[in-house]
Amino acid sequence: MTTTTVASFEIKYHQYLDPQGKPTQELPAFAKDMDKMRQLYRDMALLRAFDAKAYALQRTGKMGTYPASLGQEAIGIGYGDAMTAEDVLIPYYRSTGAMLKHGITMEEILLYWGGDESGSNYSVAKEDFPICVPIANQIIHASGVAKAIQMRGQKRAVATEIGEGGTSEGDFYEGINVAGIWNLGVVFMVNNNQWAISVPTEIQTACETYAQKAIAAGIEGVQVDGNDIIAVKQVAEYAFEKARNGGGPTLIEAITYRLCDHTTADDASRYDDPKVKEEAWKNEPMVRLRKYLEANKAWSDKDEEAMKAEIAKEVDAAVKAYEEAPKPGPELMFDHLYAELPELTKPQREAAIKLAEKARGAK
Amino acid sequence: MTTTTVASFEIKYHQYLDPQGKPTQELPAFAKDMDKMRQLYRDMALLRAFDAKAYALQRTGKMGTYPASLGQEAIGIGYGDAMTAEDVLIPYYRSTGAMLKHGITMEEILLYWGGDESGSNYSVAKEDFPICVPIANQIIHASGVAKAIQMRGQKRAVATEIGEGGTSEGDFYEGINVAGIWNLGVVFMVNNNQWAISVPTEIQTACETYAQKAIAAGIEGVQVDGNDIIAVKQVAEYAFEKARNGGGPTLIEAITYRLCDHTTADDASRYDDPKVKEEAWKNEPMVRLRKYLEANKAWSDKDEEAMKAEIAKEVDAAVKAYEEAPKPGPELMFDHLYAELPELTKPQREAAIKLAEKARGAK
Amino acid sequence: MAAITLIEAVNAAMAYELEHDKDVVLFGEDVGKNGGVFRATDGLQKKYGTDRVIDSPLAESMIAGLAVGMAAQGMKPIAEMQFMGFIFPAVDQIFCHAARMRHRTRGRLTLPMVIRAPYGGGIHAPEHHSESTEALFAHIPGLKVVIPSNPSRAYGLMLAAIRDPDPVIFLEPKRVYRIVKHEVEDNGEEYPLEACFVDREGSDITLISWGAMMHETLQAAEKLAAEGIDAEVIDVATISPIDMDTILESVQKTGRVCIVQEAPKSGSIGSEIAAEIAEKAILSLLAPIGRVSGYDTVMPYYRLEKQYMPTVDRILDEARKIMEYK
Amino acid sequence: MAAITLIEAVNAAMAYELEHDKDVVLFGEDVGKNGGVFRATDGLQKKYGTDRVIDSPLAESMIAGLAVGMAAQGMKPIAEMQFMGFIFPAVDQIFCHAARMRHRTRGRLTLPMVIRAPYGGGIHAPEHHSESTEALFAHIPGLKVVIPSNPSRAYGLMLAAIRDPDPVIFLEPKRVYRIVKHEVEDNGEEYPLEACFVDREGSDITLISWGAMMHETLQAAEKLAAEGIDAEVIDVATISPIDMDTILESVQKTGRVCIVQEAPKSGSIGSEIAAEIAEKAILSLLAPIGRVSGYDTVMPYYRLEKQYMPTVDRILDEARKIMEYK
Ligand SMILES: Cc1ncc(C[n+]2csc(CCOP(=O)(O)OP(=O)(O)O)c2C)c(N)n1
Ligand SMILES: Cc1ncc(C[n+]2csc(CCOP(=O)(O)OP(=O)(O)O)c2C)c(N)n1
Ligand SMILES: [Mg+2]
Ligand SMILES: [Mg+2]
Repeated sequence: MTTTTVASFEIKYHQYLDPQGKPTQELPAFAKDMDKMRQLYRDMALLRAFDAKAYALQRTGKMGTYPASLGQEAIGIGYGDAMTAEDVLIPYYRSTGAMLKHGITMEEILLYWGGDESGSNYSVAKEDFPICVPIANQIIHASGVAKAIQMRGQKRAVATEIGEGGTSEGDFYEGINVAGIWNLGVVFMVNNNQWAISVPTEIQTACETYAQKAIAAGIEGVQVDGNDIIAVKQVAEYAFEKARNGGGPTLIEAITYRLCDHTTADDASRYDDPKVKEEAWKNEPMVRLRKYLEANKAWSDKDEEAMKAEIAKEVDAAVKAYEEAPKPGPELMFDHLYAELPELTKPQREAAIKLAEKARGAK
Repeated sequence: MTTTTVASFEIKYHQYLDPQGKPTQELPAFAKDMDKMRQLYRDMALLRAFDAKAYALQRTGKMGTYPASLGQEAIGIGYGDAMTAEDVLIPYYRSTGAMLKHGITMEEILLYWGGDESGSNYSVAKEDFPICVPIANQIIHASGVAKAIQMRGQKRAVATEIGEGGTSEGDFYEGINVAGIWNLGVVFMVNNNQWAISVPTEIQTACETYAQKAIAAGIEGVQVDGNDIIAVKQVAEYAFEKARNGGGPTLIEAITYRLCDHTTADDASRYDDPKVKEEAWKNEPMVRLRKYLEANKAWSDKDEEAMKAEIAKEVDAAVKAYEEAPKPGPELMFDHLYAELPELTKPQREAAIKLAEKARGAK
Repeated sequence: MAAITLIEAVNAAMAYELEHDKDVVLFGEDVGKNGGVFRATDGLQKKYGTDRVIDSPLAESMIAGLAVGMAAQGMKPIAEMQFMGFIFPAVDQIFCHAARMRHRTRGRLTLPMVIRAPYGGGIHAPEHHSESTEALFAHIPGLKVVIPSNPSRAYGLMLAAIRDPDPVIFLEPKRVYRIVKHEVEDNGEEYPLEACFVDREGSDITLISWGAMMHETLQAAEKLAAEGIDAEVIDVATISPIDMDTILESVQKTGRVCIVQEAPKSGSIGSEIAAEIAEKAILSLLAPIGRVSGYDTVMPYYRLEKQYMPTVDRILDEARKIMEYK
Repeated sequence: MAAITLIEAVNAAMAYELEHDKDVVLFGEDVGKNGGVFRATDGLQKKYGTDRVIDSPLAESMIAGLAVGMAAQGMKPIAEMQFMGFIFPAVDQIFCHAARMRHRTRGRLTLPMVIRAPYGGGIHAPEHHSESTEALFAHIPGLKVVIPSNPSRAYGLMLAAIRDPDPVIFLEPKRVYRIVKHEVEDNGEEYPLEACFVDREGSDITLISWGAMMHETLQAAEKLAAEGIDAEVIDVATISPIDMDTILESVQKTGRVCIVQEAPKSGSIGSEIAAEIAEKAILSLLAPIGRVSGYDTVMPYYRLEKQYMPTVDRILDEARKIMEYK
């Protein structure tokens, strides 16, 4: 050999609906099923309403820090819809959409952000991971779970999600790299919402795309319009099918925009350009899908009203359950530390219980 | 947009001399300078002789663990030759070739592997880093040094090196990623010697090339025949020039084969296929260059003999200096811990000195 | 002179050094335009430019490793870890390189770098935002670990940390970022590292603490005074290497010791101080050494954090028990 | 029954569990074909296949994080860190996830995983191959930290570690991998975790150690016996959570304590044990608690390592000093 090309790569981008809700190419079958599309619209609406309520709870001192999904609903709802109950979800803190889709309840999510570990004791999605707060660790967990599934010969996929900022962490790379080597059935979703708190994406990478990070792991990487739920779901379904059937991992970059603050603790107006945000609002996923439904005569103002009322009820019921949930007692600081509490720590448990009793008595 | 290609990439491979020493394409100017090529040949020969001596010292209990460069000499000598004194080297444990080229002395290297920190107190290359043992940390150091150089507006490049196995570590990726974003003047050399101790490269990555890992950082990645010193030096010179002049980082994968054990503590016969190794010997870099020199009437058996004698002398002198170096005293455990030893630790220093005196007395 | 909070003092000290030493450079996640998630670096990028106050990519090992590289070139990097709970990806770089470069090169390469991190509980934050893991860093030789408990100390100790020729881990008790103000003159005067501060002289019992818990400890001392117990209160401030002389002197005077910390008890700084006292001043002790600590369990989510963290009452209970000991 | 070394015992215990529990899986760098750089996993891949004994890519955070993921699915991963000096990239995964998964899910997801690492000095190894940083792990609630000192304990404790429903950090004192042999029956019988072993009963002084230093400590006890000093010797074995009852009982009997460890003194396990004794058994103490330790400095390169590590002589000096104390 002399000077030759030894490898070449391409990154593809997928979009099906433009911001006006007009198809940009032949739609997949599910997109023509208006019941399905109404359901996805409702899922996004529920997430948006839930987020708003969570914000309100935080603002009124009834809950802690909360990260909303405003503008990014198509991602979690889209790939969440592509999952089966047998698949495993390894969420990060902004995976609310996928969590709801995968059977984690609103009450559980509120409890979690309300500072109660019982929010991660999922009643339905018993194998799903709790929310991962330290950025990028979850990427490796997903590969670990997928390895166990592979060793047992099961046909289940693993999904995990990370922000575009999180892709700068070593764990992101280590996790996708091993998924490539071992051909693990993981779908790695990158929520590219343009911001890592206040840090814009151009400070995060010199790459043209986040999808191309897959190339360093020798795995498939694709880019989708993350505001187009049809694109997200279609590409995710491909990736999940592949994952379940021994086809290995896929990295999906979903391009969107964070229309909310990073969390309730953030003030995006300190760094976000209002004009850019205004532009971004024009691309947000719900209007687009609604326009599509309307064009297909599958949605009306009345439907919208009815849905909103229903959703409000559901969310309110969850909030009520959250507010009425029993307060955790001090023994819970100790009871799940190990299968059995060490001798050394038993007196600490007793002391904590006594102190709590004393405090109650003093009131 | 619909479904479109948004990014595409190519990885190129460079070779100038084939294993028979025959040019495979038009040679760069320096390759026609026979004095230069003889010098490079001698540099490789010195490295090989030094390695052999270091091995012998270890085997006779006169030195600790040592990692040789057998078969990989063209890499360190090649990129080391492309460096200037102003450039900074951030070596790993198998960078002996580049270290020697950059002014770190044989005696210093022996002291280091002989268990004496004074081996890293370089007399010449005063800004070069000591050998990095924890794999991949050095990649980030290189970016940090380059950032300082960039902030001060200096035209100096930074070189660092890592094994192909080390590219699986998160730090490798974090370090090249930031070099991409900040456009830092670093040359990242990947010594792809096919082995990470006993782990072959196919267990290390699903990638076709290590050069393509650069794509995840948005930086240039190229592959060279690491047994062809002309290719290594030519591509390295390009990368160093670029680095010094604000052109940003380059990742260079140099393909070679580890013809030695991983270190003196390893026994490669446990895992390496002797037939594969035999094949690999046919590609090793010194024979190739010698054939090229001979074909150009620039080398004879007599030259070889004279060179070997000279080199042996040089190496022996270094070994003598090493063996005669003063033994470090116990105070050296403390004297460079901080600029000033804490009060708390002073009595420990005194105790250690007293104990050593007592031990000397007892002898 | 103005009354400023602890976090403003951190900001002022960094600004002072940015102004007076061109080698000082500041970076980390969100430290630039946003001025840090707590606003510790508020306004600094505007004043000193994007070259010297840098929003870095999101990677802690990278942040620490860059600091190592830059410091080896003689820059004086101040790197921020957004929360101490996220410092763990960086400990490899901190333990293996920051702590060792001077030693391993026999003084050839030195690292005048600071790693800042807000730490500790009490602000109702999500998981990983409330831990006190200072002991992990204090066990590593080659690092200095400094914790200011109030605004003046934050200013003086931060200046000292930046100017120190060796790596300093600077931990900021975030719960008290804004709860008190001190008149601090922005005159560039540093406080000594490796020195305890005696915040209250007393003769009956020595209360030892650092960081946010100094506030509970000082309150406890006032209450004890009302009960006729005269407590000496020591702010350790530099928890590694510790100024044991000041502590031992106090113990020799009082004979009774109560150590107060947020961190879990086992293997903590409190344990280290107790062990040193037990080794060097045992004859002075009139009672067992008390440790009021976080429990040996995971820092709970915020609904239980109040029950996890030592309170004035817990300190009082322990101090009284120690006083009653005959 | 055969006389085997400590490393053979580790190997035998892992083989036993691989044989009897299909959920056990072993991975790490070079553990497969090569059988580990120390041969701890020698022959296991051949016997149990590349599916269950896996050569992993070179990335420690990945190794620990994979173990978390696999264990959450009910597998029982045994992950090797090639040397403890290279565990630092993994501490983020270990501290933030391995140690917390049970707690943070209220028991829903549990992690029956083991992380093995050879540790300690004395084999003339390069930098980062000789440190003793066990204290860092012992300070983290939710982990168990186990250190066998001899072949039988390595066998029994490794079995217990694998079967334990929670994460265990299993640290192997590499200096004594091959220096003694024990008759160990390969019968799958485990030893208890969280239990100290009393290796020598005595009434004059309690010597407390763990890992490789047990050998120096036992030798010192023999020499003391010759001097008429009857030492009790305790192998802590599980350094977190510590079985303090056994230690306190001994201290109550002897009244004199000398703790022996390789690690730096400040913030060490030795400090923790001393602090606990100072808290709970101070009245029994007839002398200050002695700590024979590595120094509070970076583990030096090997030319100085002998001078760094505690020796039988240093233990004797300290023990005699403690005995002489009136
Ligand atoms: C290891 C780690 N470092 C820092 C943080 C603090 N932090 C929380 S969110 C965030 C930004 C994440 O941005 P991105 O990955 O783009 O996700 P997004 O929040 O935009 O969804 C940071 C720095 C953290 N949680 N974990
Ligand atoms: C962080 C870390 N993990 C593990 C090791 C132990 N180790 C030393 S060399 C090596 C293999 C490295 O292989 P490669 O990166 O290909 O470099 P090579 O030795 O082949 O030049 C390993 C695992 C280490 N030094 N550092
Ligand atoms: Mg983002
Ligand atoms: Mg290699």
